[in-house]
Amino acid sequence: MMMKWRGWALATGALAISAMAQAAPPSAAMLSNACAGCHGTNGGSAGPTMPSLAGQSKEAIEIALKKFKSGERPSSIMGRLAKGYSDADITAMSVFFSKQKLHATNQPLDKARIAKGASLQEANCGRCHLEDGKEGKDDTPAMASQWLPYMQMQMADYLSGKRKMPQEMKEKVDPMSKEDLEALLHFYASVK
Amino acid sequence: MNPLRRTFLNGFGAAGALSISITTGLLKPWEALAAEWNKSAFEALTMTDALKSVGGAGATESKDIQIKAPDHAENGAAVQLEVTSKIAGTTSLAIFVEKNPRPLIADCEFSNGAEPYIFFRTKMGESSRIRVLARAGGKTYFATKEVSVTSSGC
Amino acid sequence: MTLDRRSFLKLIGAGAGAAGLPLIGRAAELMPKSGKRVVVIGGGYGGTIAAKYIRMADKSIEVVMIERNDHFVSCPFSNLYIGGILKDLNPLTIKYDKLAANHGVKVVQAEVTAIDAAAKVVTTSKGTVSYDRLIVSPGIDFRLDEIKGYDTAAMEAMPHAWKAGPQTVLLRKQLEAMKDGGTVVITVPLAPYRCPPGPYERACMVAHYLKQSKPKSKVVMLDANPDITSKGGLFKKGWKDNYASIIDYRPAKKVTEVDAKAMAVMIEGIEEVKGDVINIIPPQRAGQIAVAAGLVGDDKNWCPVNPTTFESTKQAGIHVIGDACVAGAMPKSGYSANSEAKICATNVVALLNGKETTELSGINTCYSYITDKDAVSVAGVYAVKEGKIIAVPNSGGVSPADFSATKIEAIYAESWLKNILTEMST
Amino acid sequence: MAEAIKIRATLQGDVADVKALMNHVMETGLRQDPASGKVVPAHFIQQVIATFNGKTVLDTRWGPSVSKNPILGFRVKGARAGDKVVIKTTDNKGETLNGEATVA
Repeated sequence: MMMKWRGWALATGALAISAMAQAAPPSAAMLSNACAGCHGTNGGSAGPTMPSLAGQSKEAIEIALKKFKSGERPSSIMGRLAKGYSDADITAMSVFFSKQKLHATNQPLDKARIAKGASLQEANCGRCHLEDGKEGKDDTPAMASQWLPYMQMQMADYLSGKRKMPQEMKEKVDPMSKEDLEALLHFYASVK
Repeated sequence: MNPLRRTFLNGFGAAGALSISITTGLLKPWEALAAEWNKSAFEALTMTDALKSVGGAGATESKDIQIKAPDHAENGAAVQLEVTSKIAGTTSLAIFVEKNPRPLIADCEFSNGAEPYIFFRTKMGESSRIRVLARAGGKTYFATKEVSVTSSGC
Repeated sequence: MTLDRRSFLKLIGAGAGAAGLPLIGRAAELMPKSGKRVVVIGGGYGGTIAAKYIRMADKSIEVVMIERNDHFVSCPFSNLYIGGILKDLNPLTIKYDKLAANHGVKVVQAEVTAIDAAAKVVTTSKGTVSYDRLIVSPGIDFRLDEIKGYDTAAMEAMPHAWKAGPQTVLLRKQLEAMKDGGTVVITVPLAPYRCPPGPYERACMVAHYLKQSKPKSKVVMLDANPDITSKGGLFKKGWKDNYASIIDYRPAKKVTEVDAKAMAVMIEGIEEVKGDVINIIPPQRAGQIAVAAGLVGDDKNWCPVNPTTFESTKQAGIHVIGDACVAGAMPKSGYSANSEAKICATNVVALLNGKETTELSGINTCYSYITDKDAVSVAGVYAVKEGKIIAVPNSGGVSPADFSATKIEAIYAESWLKNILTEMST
Repeated sequence: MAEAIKIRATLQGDVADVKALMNHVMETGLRQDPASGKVVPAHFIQQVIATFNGKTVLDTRWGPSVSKNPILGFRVKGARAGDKVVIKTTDNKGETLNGEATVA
């Protein structure tokens, strides 16, 4: 058996020594489970202002966490938490959540807006938000079935400049009305 | 003020000058007190220095000094201490927390029927030994007790 | 050790003679065990999650969760009910039916009366249940001997409301019945106690209610601690901005005695403070069953555990999580209990399967409301270093001191509650 | 200014058991203010003198480690009901606190 000797000198009880000597470093599941209190079991959120992480791409989560850690992306507590993890930890968590099934939400949505959003998506956003938002190009997050209130809060941050929009997104978003954007978000939220 | 106390608190020498200052009006009463408050003892950073400053370096260990304190204090902000000396003729008690940044916590002189007993609460920065020094009949005695402090963070 | 016959009889409670022996035996076995079984005591923030995550990790392990109530009421957010922001406790209440159905956790509603660590048997009011590993998540009980006069009768006059449920409702009713111009006294024990920022959030919520409905009233807070235990700067600002004329905070004031008839508390048995509504938050320790089972440490109050597996250092095969355990830097909070439960579950599964255990990685997040629309938070990431659970350096911390995020944090806090209760109940 | 010292003196046989409660910050001078990052200046009681009917029974000197809002207990033999207890404290800034009670 492989033994890890760190902590040996300071451990006191026999139990503590034996268990520590055998413990493997935190696994992806160990790291990720801790997030589930706020993001739901396996990253499927039940709270409308906290995003589901389940089924997001590894790249999307990884970039988001790194930007939280550096402060580039505004946050309330995510910045404080992300600073507690190494880049390797972040990658491990990103892989863990990317392997989960996309979380289906049930939320009250406006039918007319969904229809309008569907047509706008096709023409404007489809090049990056692939498959009706079920997938994303590179680090583009999956939008399908995401919580509407969460997406509205993020859009507000984009529009106020707090969160920086990627150039391609900015070109599409700038000409759109608030009503258009709202319709788009209803559409994404409706995709199962 | 009794001469033993002088030795205990200040070492020799300071007393005379102090009373002159008061009578000549050079010092206001509280300044006199500040001067009398044993600065070198209370500000000593090590147990050895603090002990020396109160003349307790050569004390004998005694089971007749009782220290009532928790074995395990959950919170170092207020650790309850109750100290009693059963040594006949005890006139003063000095209390130390050995690992505090300033080990000397209190020293107390009893007179006119006061029993050599004191009850108060002290801050403890970490687990430490409590040391109590008693003075009786011109001799010094000591006792110690270990108190572990487990402070939890949030 | 050998026992002579007489001491043996005395030990098992037999009186007259050996004739009584066969009848005495232990209570009937409630559910015979076939394969590997984990028993979880307590269906709160820790117990539900431990039960669920063991089943998620290994369906071959049978999990029996024993809880005395058929439902659970969350302490987090119960201050909002006391402040009149929540109209009832329904949003804070969970049941266990979905946890049982979705994950095959066997939920037994019974009172645990004893734990036999050597025989690996738990005795409940309904019969015995044997286990291979036991997880104890009993929450807290009160050290009533440290407040003279605070007995079960006094609790009706001066509620603690520190276990959510009828006591929470009682405190709210007393506030509603109080005349304008009255004084509400809230007493805080020396740390450690369940939910470090909880008493100060409660002061905010009570003051919020008084400000709206009984503006001539006051809150006197008698805190045994020398200063606010958690989020100190934020609470001080919150009080100054919103409740400067209402909250009178008095630190280092330890209440040692109460007089329920006179509606008075005594500080150190010397200084009397009277109130129209008095909320006594008593000193605490691990839940009674943990004390009875010999799981508490030298301090006689809290349960020391291995920082990887949360296995008791007092009794092999028994793990302690949540408020009852000593988890180093992880505070006694609902989210910590949730995080500890998962760490414990992962390692209990490993131990039962003879696999390598995994080192801890934990989180705490905790929101406190200042007003109905403002909340502040504290967050932390935890790891093990040199055998101790520590906060990862340069991470975690509290909300911005300028209150620039309080509105948005109040919004996030609601989702926090929704998610954590959903995790426990589905 | 903090309120006066609160005292309770109870007779047990011929011994008066005295407990006193004082309002004082007992600032060590070693603590950093978390908001400003500056060291909070020392402010603590240095001397407590207790008298029974005018005679000094206890003269105690304190360092800054005595807990905030201190409690002090002591015992005086040969006391009688009605004896007047006076306690006076002086801190490192020269500020004083006073309290008195009657043995009961």
